[in-house]
Amino acid sequence: MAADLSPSPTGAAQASASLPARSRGERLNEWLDRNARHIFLWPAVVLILVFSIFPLVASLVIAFSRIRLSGGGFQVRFVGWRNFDKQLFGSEQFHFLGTFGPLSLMGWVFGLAVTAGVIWWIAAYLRAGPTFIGTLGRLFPWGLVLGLGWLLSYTALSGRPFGTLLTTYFYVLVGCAIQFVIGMGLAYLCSRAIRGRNFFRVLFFLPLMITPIGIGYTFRMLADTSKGPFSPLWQAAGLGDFSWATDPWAARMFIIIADSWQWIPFVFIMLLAAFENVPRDYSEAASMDGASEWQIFREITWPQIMPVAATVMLIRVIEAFKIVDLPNIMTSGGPGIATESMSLHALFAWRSLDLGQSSAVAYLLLFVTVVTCVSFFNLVVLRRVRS
Amino acid sequence: MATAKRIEIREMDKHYGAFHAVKSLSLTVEPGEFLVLLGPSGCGKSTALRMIAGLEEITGGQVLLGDRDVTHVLPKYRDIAMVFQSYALYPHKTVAENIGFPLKIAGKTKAEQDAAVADAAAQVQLGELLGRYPRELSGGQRQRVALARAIIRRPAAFLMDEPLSNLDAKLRGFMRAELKRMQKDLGVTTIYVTHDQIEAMTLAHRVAIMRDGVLQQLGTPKEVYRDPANMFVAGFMGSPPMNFVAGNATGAGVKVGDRALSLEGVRVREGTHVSVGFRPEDAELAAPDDTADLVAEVFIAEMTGDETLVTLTAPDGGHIIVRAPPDIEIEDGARVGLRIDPAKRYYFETDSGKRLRADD
Amino acid sequence: MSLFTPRRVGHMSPGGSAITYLLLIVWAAFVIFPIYWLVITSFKSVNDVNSGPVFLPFIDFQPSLHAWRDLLIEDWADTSRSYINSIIIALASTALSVLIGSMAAYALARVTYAPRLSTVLAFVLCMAAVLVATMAYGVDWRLAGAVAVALFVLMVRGLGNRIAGRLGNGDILFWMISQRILAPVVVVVPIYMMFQSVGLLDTHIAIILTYAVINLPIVVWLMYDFFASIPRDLEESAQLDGATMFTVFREVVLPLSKPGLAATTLLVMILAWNEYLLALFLSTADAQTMPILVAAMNAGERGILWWTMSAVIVVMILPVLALAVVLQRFISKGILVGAVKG
Amino acid sequence: MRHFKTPLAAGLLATSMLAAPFAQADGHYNGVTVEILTRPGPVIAGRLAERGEEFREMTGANIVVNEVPFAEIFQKLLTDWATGTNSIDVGVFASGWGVELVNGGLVENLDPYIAADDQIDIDDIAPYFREFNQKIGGSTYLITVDGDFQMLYYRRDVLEAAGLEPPRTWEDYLEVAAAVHGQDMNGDGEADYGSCIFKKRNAQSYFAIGSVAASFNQTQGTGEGFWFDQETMEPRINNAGWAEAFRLYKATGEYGPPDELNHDIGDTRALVTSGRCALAIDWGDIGPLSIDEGGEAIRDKMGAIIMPGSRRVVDPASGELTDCNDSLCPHAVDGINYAPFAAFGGWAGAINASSDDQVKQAAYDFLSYMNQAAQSNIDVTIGWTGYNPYRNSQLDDTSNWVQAGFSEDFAQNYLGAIKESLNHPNMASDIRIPGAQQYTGVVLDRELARFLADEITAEQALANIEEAWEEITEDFGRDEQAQMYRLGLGITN
Repeated sequence: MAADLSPSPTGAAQASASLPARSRGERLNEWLDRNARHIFLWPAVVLILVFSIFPLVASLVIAFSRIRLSGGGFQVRFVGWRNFDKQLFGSEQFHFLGTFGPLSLMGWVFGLAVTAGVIWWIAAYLRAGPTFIGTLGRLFPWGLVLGLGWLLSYTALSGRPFGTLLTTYFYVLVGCAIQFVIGMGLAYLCSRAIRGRNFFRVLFFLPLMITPIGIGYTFRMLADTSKGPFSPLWQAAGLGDFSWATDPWAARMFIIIADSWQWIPFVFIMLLAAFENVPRDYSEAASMDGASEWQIFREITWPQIMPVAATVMLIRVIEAFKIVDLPNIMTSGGPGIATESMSLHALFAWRSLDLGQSSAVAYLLLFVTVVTCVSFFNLVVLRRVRS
Repeated sequence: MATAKRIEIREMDKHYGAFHAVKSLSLTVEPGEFLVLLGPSGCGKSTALRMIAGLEEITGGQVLLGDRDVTHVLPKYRDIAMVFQSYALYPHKTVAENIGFPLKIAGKTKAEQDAAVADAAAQVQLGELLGRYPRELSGGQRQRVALARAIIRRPAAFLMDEPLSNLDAKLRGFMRAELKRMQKDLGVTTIYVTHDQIEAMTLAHRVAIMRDGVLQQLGTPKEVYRDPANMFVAGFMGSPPMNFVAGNATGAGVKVGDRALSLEGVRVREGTHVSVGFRPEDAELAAPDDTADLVAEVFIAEMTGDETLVTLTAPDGGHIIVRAPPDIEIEDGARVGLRIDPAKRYYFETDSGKRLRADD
Repeated sequence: MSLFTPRRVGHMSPGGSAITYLLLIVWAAFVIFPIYWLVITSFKSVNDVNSGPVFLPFIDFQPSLHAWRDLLIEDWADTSRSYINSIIIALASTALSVLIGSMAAYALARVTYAPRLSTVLAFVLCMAAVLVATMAYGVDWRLAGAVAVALFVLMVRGLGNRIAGRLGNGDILFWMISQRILAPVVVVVPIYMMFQSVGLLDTHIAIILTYAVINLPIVVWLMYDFFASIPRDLEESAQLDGATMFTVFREVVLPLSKPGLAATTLLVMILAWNEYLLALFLSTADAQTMPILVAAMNAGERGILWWTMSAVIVVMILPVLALAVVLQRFISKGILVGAVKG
Repeated sequence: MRHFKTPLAAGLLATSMLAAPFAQADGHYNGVTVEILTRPGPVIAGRLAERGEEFREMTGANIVVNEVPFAEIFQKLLTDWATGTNSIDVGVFASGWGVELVNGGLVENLDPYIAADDQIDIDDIAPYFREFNQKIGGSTYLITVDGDFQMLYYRRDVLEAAGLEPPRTWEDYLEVAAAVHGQDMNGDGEADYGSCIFKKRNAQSYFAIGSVAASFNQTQGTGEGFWFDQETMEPRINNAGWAEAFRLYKATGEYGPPDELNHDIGDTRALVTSGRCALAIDWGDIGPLSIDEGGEAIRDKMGAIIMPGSRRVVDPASGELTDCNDSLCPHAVDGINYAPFAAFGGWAGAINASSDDQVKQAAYDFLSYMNQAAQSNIDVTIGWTGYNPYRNSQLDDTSNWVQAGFSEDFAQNYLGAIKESLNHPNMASDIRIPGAQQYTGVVLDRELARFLADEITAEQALANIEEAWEEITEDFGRDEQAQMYRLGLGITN
């Protein structure tokens, strides 16, 4: 509101001058009133400063030091970039980034394709009339895509395991994509004229209410190849000797399935609301014009739910980067380090009392999350909303 | 009941960054007066009203309510009631709760509230609707609730921001009359913002016409209608509005097409672009001969009941509307002459819009 | 939005309708099965769990109440304490974050703020200096704090003249929302030390405050757009009628935001109810919450007590489910408005 | 799961601080509360709580057992004590973790307490636990409540039916497992497994690999240690013995359940107790578990034996695997070098040095009470307590075990295996230096997991471990670590 709610001193003086003498309570009320704009905002600011910013800065200090807990408190020793160095170039490189080696043909092809894509993206942006800030801001996503692309080329595509960075991105990208597609599909189905919509709505919402560690254990129970409900199926299918737990990709997919089971309800419920908010007139008009259901969806419904969809996915992506309970419970990061997310990586480091490494990994996570989310927000959400 | 107070605005300014929305507006509204702020959308009239209410910060100048400088006083201490274009009824409160809300805020007892609500509701004939919610009311009823909420507090002044614009035409006329009557009965100083000149003409004691943040003219409806200060005011007032034909000043008068209209004592340098204005009722159709002041082509004729409005295409390409008797028979595309009452012509400098008067 | 008025049925072809129902039922089965398995597992005996799957109570196994007996009778003291802790913490932290968060969201939607960039910079620099001094060089935190406050005042004066930039509401909003990006593992150690230094570890207050803060961004995010969508006329009218910002908030804004509040409350409460990692750090015994109890059912080398664990999870779902059913009519409606504009 | 939190009596009785043991309900600890932190569940914690209640009735001291998930105990305890929070008076945890706490000066030296205690009968405690497990640097800091080391369990019925002897070496182990894998061992018509060894990451697999590797690497007796070089602290891990151990450990998976990579000890035990495994590595728990509810399928069918050994050991001179000879394997039997691994070391109680004196005394008295034969000789025979034998009197006398439900036959067999292991001069100690969790729980565990998942070869894994261990050692300080390592092995000079 452009109106400044706090009166200037002179105005207040005049206001009080014209009023009769007031009690202490009234004066307190007036004080509250005059400072309302601060009273509304400051509690949140202070809470965040104390419980979020202070620990964040403290963690940053820890990330650059080695901390030992011992009798009488902590011993802190600054080690500069060593913790980060260890993750990016040192003995933990395989753990965070992956194992490096010669590039395979597929690695070359993919890496060059990604590079070409990024160059094309840069060129397209430069042609469209770049600004200094815009270019600066885009350097991050460009660098990130390029870096992740080549990292994938050097590791998985060249037949070597990758580290927690790409595992986290796998959860985020594949997990969120699955959740988006299924969530939207369900919401679309549920938004149609069907009976029992309220029943489905509550039912589909259920998984969101279960504590993630509960879900972790439940899915471990379900997927047990000897005691789980599907073990007879496994045996019958001749897969008695196969276990998802020993295959990296199967284990990762399994975690994504559990994660999706929990989070599809969230996507579903938000998009259902969005679908139901789309005025019927347009689609009815279009159907009279002979448009097919798919055409109606693509041309009319989708543009209208796009802003909601983008925001929902932004929330989802932010939460997905933090995934920790499910891999921790279901596989403890195994087989090998195949299912270990960055958050879990930091947790494990913390458990072994290596607080410096733990904070360093956590900060790397923070960095990639911020770059990804801000890029997504600026390049997808804002652009779509503006257009 | 608070006695009606004078509202005085001194050189009030409003800037939004580089945009100068209200430019040094000064006017005084006498106690009990009904002043209408009139102008097209974006002229700054609503901003001015909101500054008087205290809802917008004043960039420069002063607002006085009675003898009190309220320029920087919070809205709640100004003792002003406002009716919004949207009525601003609280959807989660019943009619009675809506009307009684100002008293509830003021800490009045429930009994006092109930009595006052009943009283106010009776004044706007809402008695039987008190238990309903706004969504269950018609547009006119909502309007009344908003009014009742404004009057219940007996404020020192009413501010109304296009309160009738959401109603259909018939209801609008009816509510206009009621509003006028109510203001008269209550005797509360009222500032009313509208872009509808009919409302302004019918309601106002005085009309203030604004354009681009600048006050153009302040006067009674009759004054601004009969004696507009400039071409803008002239063109804004009246329905249909004043007609203008543009020409050049020559020795023989204003040359429009192949005719020249006499200047009737107005002195102006030759070659000046001059527009001649006349109201639709001040011209009559005639044969397109030499006696006609202008010759034009009929564009269309519309019969409205008690008269026919004939739209002509003027020599300068503009449209001219003339009132004609209802039984007139005329064909589209016909060439007709136009005779304009010389005493009721207005002359303006085309470029500046400045009024040219005979005694200048 | 006509959420609950039945739509015209018969819009779809019979084939399309059959496929729709088929897909929905398949998904419903996918959703229900794990929950069904949880429920029946809680009624299975140890042998029924360990010796391969059994599916139907009374048909292929005889239900046993042993897990429920352990949970509700033998360990009642423990169960009830955790349950009450969880309820207190979820309710209080939700109330706190919804109240503080919606106040901030409302202020950001309606009042213009313009903090100086220089002040913010000075603040961050001073805080970093305090932390480095206390943590790395063992300076007493009171001394460091006092020096930092003095330094802060000086810097605000000094920098204020050089850096003219100001931040706006959008920046504050982004700053608040971006706090959600933080993974708990980043901040948990400092938070632990903070509560330890004031002696609040293993208390409700510690967990309530922490949860309130981690959920604050969600409240601000969802409620900001909700408030922004409320017509300003209503609030201005109330202001003219003599209402203060507090009265406007209480009498006009909050009642109008009920759907959004309900949905936000539900979401935040679910998050607080289910949180594990922070509770693990901040509680030892007295403030232990239900998710910790779930984890405690993993008896390590004795295997997981699947039966009791299932019972605990089932018990945990019940109150949230009840809440969701009560609030379900708000869920879609409420969540949406906040999300539309992002 | 059990908490006994009775409201604290307000007044603190001024009782004389007699170190004398309590025998009667004199209430001399009225108003004293001892906060214990340990793992959740009936295991370990349950019996502490029950005995705590008895102790309260006798002495008036209030024993509160706080439980946190297993993976978090050490972290929580260290943070609590190191930051000065001191909400916990006694930690009951793996004895191996004690070194780091003692190193930080956080743990009370118990020597004076023991000297004044005439009930604990310290000499009855088996030598390994008395001299290695409870002591750090020559002083006693811990009181054992549970004795842990790993043994080999086998199904007597299954092996007899197949005409096989229990394996003595790891090669035998694979042969036996292969021979019986796929048989139905519990009569449910499903094929069962030759071998069950937990292999899940971040669980207990690094203990199992220790059991396999020890006999290849430690030959000169307990004092040798097989993790590091005593002088240089160079890891003794990147060698042929460990590589062989890695391969053997992985090879056992051929005859195990398909999702063994995701099995922790709990999953494995559930399989063993439901009769689905012919061979298994485990701590002492299987014995009592077989007589508990749920153990019907294996009751009186299990046999226990000392952990398999190896005919080939690492020759320190060449670093290669070499057949045993008298000088290389002085403790070998029939040319087989055994090195039973005291994995985990057992649960033991340590007292916070910063607690009040009276609380410390009460805490010691309670730990002593748990440890005394009168109590512990009963407790170790009960499966659900999670306590395994550590006293000679528990091993020599079968009557308590038979009373608990063991057959005399199995009691002899089981206790015999324990005794053979416990009294073995070449018993292998768990890693007992600061950062133990990082060395084994993180690095070794992770590299082993990667090897099992085919991400890397055994040689790569071992090279990685060596590099990472050196890094950890450098971080903690090489000389300090070497010192602690020698102390942990009982070498005090």
